[in-house]
Amino acid sequence: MLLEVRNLSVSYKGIQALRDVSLHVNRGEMVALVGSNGAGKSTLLNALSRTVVPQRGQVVFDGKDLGRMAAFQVSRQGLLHVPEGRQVLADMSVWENLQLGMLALGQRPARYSLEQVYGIFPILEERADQIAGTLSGGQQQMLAIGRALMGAPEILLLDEPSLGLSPLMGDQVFDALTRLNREGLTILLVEQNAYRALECTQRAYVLDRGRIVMEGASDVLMRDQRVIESYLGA
Amino acid sequence: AQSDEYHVVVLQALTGPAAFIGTAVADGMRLAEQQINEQGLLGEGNTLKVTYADDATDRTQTMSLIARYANDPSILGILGPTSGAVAIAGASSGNQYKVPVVTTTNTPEVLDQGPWSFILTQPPEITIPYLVDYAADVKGVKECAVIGIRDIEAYVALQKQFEKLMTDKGVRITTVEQVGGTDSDFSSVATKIATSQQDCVFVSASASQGANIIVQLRQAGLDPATPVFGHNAFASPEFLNRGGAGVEGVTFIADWVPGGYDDFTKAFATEFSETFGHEADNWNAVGYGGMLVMANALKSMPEPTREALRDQLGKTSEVRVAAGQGSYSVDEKRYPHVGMNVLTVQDGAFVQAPR
Amino acid sequence: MMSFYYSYQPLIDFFLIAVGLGYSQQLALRAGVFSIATAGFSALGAYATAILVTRYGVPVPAAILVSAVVGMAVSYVLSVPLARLRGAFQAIATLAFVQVVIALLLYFESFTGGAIGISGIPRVMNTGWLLLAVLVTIYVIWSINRTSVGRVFNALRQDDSVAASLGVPIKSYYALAFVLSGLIGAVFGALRSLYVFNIEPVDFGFHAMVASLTVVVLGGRNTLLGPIAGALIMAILPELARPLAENRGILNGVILILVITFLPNGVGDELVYWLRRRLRRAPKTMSKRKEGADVVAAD
Amino acid sequence: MSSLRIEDACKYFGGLKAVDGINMTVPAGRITGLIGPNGAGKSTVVNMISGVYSLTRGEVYLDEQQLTRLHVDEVARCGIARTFQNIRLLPEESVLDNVVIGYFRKQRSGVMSSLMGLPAALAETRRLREQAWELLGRFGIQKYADYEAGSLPYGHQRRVEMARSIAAAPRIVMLDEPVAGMNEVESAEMAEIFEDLARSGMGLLLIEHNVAFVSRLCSQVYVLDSGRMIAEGPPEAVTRDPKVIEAYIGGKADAA
Amino acid sequence: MLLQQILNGTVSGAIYALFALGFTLIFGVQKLLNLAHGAIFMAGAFIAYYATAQGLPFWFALLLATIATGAISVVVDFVAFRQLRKSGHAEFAAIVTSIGVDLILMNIAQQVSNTKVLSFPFGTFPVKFFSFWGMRISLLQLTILGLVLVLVLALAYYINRTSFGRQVRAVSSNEHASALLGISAAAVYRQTFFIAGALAGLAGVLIGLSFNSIHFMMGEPFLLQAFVVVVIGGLGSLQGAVVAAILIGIVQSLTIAYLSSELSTAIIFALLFVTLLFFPNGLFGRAGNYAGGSRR
Ligand SMILES: Nc1ncnc2c1ncn2[C@@H]1O[C@H](COP(=O)(O)OP(=O)(O)OP(=O)(O)O)[C@@H](O)[C@H]1O
Ligand SMILES: Nc1ncnc2c1ncn2[C@@H]1O[C@H](COP(=O)(O)OP(=O)(O)OP(=O)(O)O)[C@@H](O)[C@H]1O
Ligand SMILES: CC(C)C[C@H](N)C(=O)O
Ligand SMILES: [Mg+2]
Ligand SMILES: [Mg+2]
Repeated sequence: MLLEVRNLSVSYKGIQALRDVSLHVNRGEMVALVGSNGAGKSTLLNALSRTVVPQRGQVVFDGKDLGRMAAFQVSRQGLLHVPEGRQVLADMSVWENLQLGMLALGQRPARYSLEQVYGIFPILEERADQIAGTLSGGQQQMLAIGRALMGAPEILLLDEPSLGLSPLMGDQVFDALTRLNREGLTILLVEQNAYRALECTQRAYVLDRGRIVMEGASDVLMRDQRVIESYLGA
Repeated sequence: AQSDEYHVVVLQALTGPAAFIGTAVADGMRLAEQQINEQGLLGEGNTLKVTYADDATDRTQTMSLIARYANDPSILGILGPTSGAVAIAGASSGNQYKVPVVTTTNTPEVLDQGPWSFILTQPPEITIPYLVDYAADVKGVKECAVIGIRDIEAYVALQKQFEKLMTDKGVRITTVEQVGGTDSDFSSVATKIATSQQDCVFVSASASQGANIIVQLRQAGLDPATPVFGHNAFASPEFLNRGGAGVEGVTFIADWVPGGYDDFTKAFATEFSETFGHEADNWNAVGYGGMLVMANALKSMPEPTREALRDQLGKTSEVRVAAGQGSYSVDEKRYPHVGMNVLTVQDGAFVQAPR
Repeated sequence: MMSFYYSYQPLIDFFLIAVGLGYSQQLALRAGVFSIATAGFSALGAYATAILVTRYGVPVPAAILVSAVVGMAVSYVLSVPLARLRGAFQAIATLAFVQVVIALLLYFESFTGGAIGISGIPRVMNTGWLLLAVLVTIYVIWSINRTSVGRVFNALRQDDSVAASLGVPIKSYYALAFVLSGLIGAVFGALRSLYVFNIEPVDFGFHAMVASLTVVVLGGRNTLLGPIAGALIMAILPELARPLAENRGILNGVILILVITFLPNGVGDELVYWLRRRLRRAPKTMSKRKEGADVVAAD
Repeated sequence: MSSLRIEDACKYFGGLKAVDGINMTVPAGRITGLIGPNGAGKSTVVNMISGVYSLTRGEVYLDEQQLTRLHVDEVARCGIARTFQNIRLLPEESVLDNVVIGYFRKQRSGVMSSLMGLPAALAETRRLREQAWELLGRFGIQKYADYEAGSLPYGHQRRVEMARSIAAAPRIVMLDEPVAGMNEVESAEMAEIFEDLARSGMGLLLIEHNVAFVSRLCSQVYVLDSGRMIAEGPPEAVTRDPKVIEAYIGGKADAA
Repeated sequence: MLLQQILNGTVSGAIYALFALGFTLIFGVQKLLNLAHGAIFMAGAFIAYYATAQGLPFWFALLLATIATGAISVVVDFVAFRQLRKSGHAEFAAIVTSIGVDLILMNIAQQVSNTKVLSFPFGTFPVKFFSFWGMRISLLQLTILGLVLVLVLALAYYINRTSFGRQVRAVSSNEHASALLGISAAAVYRQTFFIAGALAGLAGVLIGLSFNSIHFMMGEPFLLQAFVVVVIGGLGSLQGAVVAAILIGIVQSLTIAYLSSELSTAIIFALLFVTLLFFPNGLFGRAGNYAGGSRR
């Protein structure tokens, strides 16, 4: 088990956003997390990367308890998070953003070279000197993913990676992610497009109002009546 | 009266921009307080009680504190505030609350605020003539450049008076340069003066800043033969420490002759350095004298009231002090008179300027 | 009680003046103009009134009126270039403005009294008048807070291009905020000069700028309570620390650090926010619809 | 019926031709779609119309009025509203106040009456707050009215922004990816709102990558690629256009 | 005299640059208005003074002061800013905490020095003048120019050629995202504050030495000066700060020499104001993407 989460609870100024969430991700797996707006998906990822400090609960990654670590140390362990809203460094160039991605390596060896990342997202090479803040929305999304890859993730947490991507680009990104997963990258995916998320993952969790309400194999969930009603559209 | 306790407040700038004067004045006053009580200078059994307060060179605090002390009936008078607009505001407050306020400054505007306010140092119109006479008559200078601090009004007043009296004597003021009260880089002004023509430079600044200006003037190549003049702020060991060889030959007027010049002043100098561990300077001497003047007035009051104290302060006559020529009197305009000395730096020490 | 008042009257009066200047500073900040020009406006107001009253015998109310007009006119002119600048650049431009004002006050000696300033200003202000002025200011700002101007100011502060995208003529509103700031600053400068007997340029220098800024940051940048809370702390602090004599700077410093570290929005603002959170509820007319709201996040 | 037109519009960033000579019409009472690959120039078009960018060449008209050189606020006051692709709320304000500020254009009480706290100004504030409250209801986020806007989840922030943009009943509203980050069920709710707005006479410009969503709502769709218009027409035609499939939609059919 | 005045201005400007560089790192890059920077500068002069007074050689005192002020600056960051950054309200709140630190440091210095103005004993640095082309320059001035040049180059290398500079900018533009990239914001802050403090302390010693005056309030005028330098240069731009500092030094020197020393402040600040009108982001500032309501 690469990542194990036990009884995680998070609240913001008295608002309980996550309640006793437990889940796990095995090495080499690609797991989806679905849920409607406000369910707490982003909060969960934030708590894993420790950009939000949970009240209770335990997160064990690769045998290490993350409870005592700061966000940057977690990243250096290889748990890399592509956050909601992309969060590119808006006044730095694309190339600089990618270079900074390598800081997460710490002492670990690189996993993807700059060329490989450019291979997945050719536009990034073309725009290497453009200031990241002036990229189009979709281009920024690619940069955010590419930047995380530069840090040699053991596990990649993706918060709505297809958001803002054209259908074609979305497909390409998902193809790329599936390929990376097949090559051994572990992925935890938050995605609004539940259909697509369930299609390309092996297992999934459904989050509702801060709780895990369902879990199971993705193809099973895809046929679940409740899932269809609430997330896939009738 | 049997064993009265006379309570006065020393309200000086112990912190903030004027602290370099205020703390020194307060130290002088502390020494005087101690001697007054030890030697029973207030008459049989009477004691002097002094409260020391800090207005942080801040008019808001000055006015608040004066209101508070004025409201305490046991307090007879206030020695302070230190200087500048703060002193004027303090004087106004004193007149408003009818409590005697003896400010340290030399600004006659303090007196204009009403009968309850006093000044401890002699205004420029009394002190500067000593210097001007020396420069124009003894040294015979004809053209003088002036450098002054632009934002400390006491220095500006001295400088203006100097310019006026020199012009009256037919001396030409070649240029007037102004620098800031917190500046320390005078290289440009120094170069400007050093490269122009004059046979005299007058520097109106504090001891340390003044020394610094003069050193930088000389470094910029000022003709070593050009006499440099200053006013009473230079009468401080500070000036020598700061200026070293660079201030050799500078001539200025002084309330205080460092080290003293007779038994009384020498005794003060010794006691002071024993008590505080460093030599007395101009402001220590002024503070010391101020407390003695206050004690004299307290002693001569017919009854211990503020009115009586005010009246006695206004009648101060020939009180022995350490500053000036040793005898402190107040005239009908309430201007203090103690006389002035003209000093010069010779071999790293202050001596009376040769006539 | 009365004797307490008499002992502390100047403290109270200066507190009221600080509150007024605090509102001048706050208005600019709250509309997103990082101005530290309040000291300059109060200098203009103070000198205008002092010169008119002492030199030309102008009646006090008329002099205050002139100060107000001067404050508004100068702040209006300044607002034009300021609108081109952002954040720190505005701060520095206003700093430059204040420095120029002070330098000119020092320079035009025959008119302004130079370093010595102007003395013999009649003290016609008292707690009552100052209180009245503060209350009027509070009323205006309270009105602003409850109407569209306040909403626009808040929007300008947080994101002025959003405000523009909603149709707000942002330059006019920046100018409005700045002119109000100039007006209040000049008036309280004038009132202060009618209280302190004499004024001099250094009263309005770096320390004055920092003082108004401190009042507002310490008290709060957005609520009505902010400047009051800030001015109160700044008035009490030196008194609290007085027994420490020469070491009070240390205590003052420690208190400032502690207070703002734990209440980073300022004491007044934090208090108001706390109260609002406690009273969090839909606006009155709407409360009837509240029932049935499901509880994803309602604590 | 008013309509927004852009004619031969270009926007170059240095050598990059982000928008290169396009023509487009957004009629009132309809929903017009604008789709295209990432970086095609869609958001740039919105920024050109709304006055954020100056046009390198070309003109923008609302009916007969030329908007080309107006500033952002002036364009907005002509009745053109927008949302931002990267949501921009006033993060410290409550959700309700974020919407109330959206009414700015329709406000009638003046600055003076506001400064003096006159009853008219206060009453207007009260009225606007109520209207804003209604509007929140329509977007299903009433229960968040008192929350700080910055603390809402992403999808809800989008709704707040939309509510703000339509508050003052603009003639044209441009929505830049309004349902990004919403699932199918949630976006269906939004679709209803958009249709209502169009029925009320508003013209909508919808930028979206969800082709199904666009096809369902739009009467006319424009397709932009690398700054050029590669197709336009009714959605059924456009989505079958091989150029569009190649550049934008890709091989796989989109979900649902 | 013209050349001499330009030289004077350059030397003053070089020292402003030293002070302002650290300030740029904190103010320009981290958007924190550190009003305690002047006090740290003052602390440098004080430490070196008391170290030489203890009989330590001057160069050693200089080194000691530099390192000590670096350390003080780190402590200041820790007590005054760290918590504020966590709460996300640092921009304004830092003004107050840094005033707090300023008060504390000044108070300590005042007590230690008993309000006196101190100066290094004569002969701390050999007084030697060189004359050429009718100009005089002292050994000290030459040393200062050389030192500033070396330091600026070293700093420029460190900031622009190592990943540290990128990390600083990343943290300043988005601390949250930086953490996700494995950047330790705390470490970045520690380093910038150390550098900034050390530079300020060094400037304090050099100014105390060359202008012969060490005083508990000596930081204030330089703080004001540094604001101007940093802004004119363009926030966060190191080259900008250096150029602006020297430019201001020279302009100041020339106004005093040829216009009026009384009006020099007014002239300098009026110039500043005008500069901002034409370069709203400073001389070397990257044009921000702000345009308010107007088209860009
Ligand atoms: N910074 C914050 N402050 C206060 N509350 C917050 C904050 N961030 C999130 N919340 C609350 O936590 C809950 C979960 O939000 P979260 O962003 O995790 O949802 P989500 O599932 O990611 O939704 P979406 O699909 O819209 O992104 C929501 O009720 C939200 O209001
Ligand atoms: N300020 C700018 N400077 C330089 N290039 C820019 C700027 N703004 C946009 N661009 C470039 O212009 C092109 C069009 O960008 P735009 O944001 O309009 O794309 P878009 O169609 O909205 O894409 P997306 O669907 O990804 O949001 C992109 O290649 C982008 O990188
Ligand atoms: C500040 C005052 C006390 C000035 C003093 N009288 C002087 O001669 O400098
Ligand atoms: Mg989310
Ligand atoms: Mg876009």
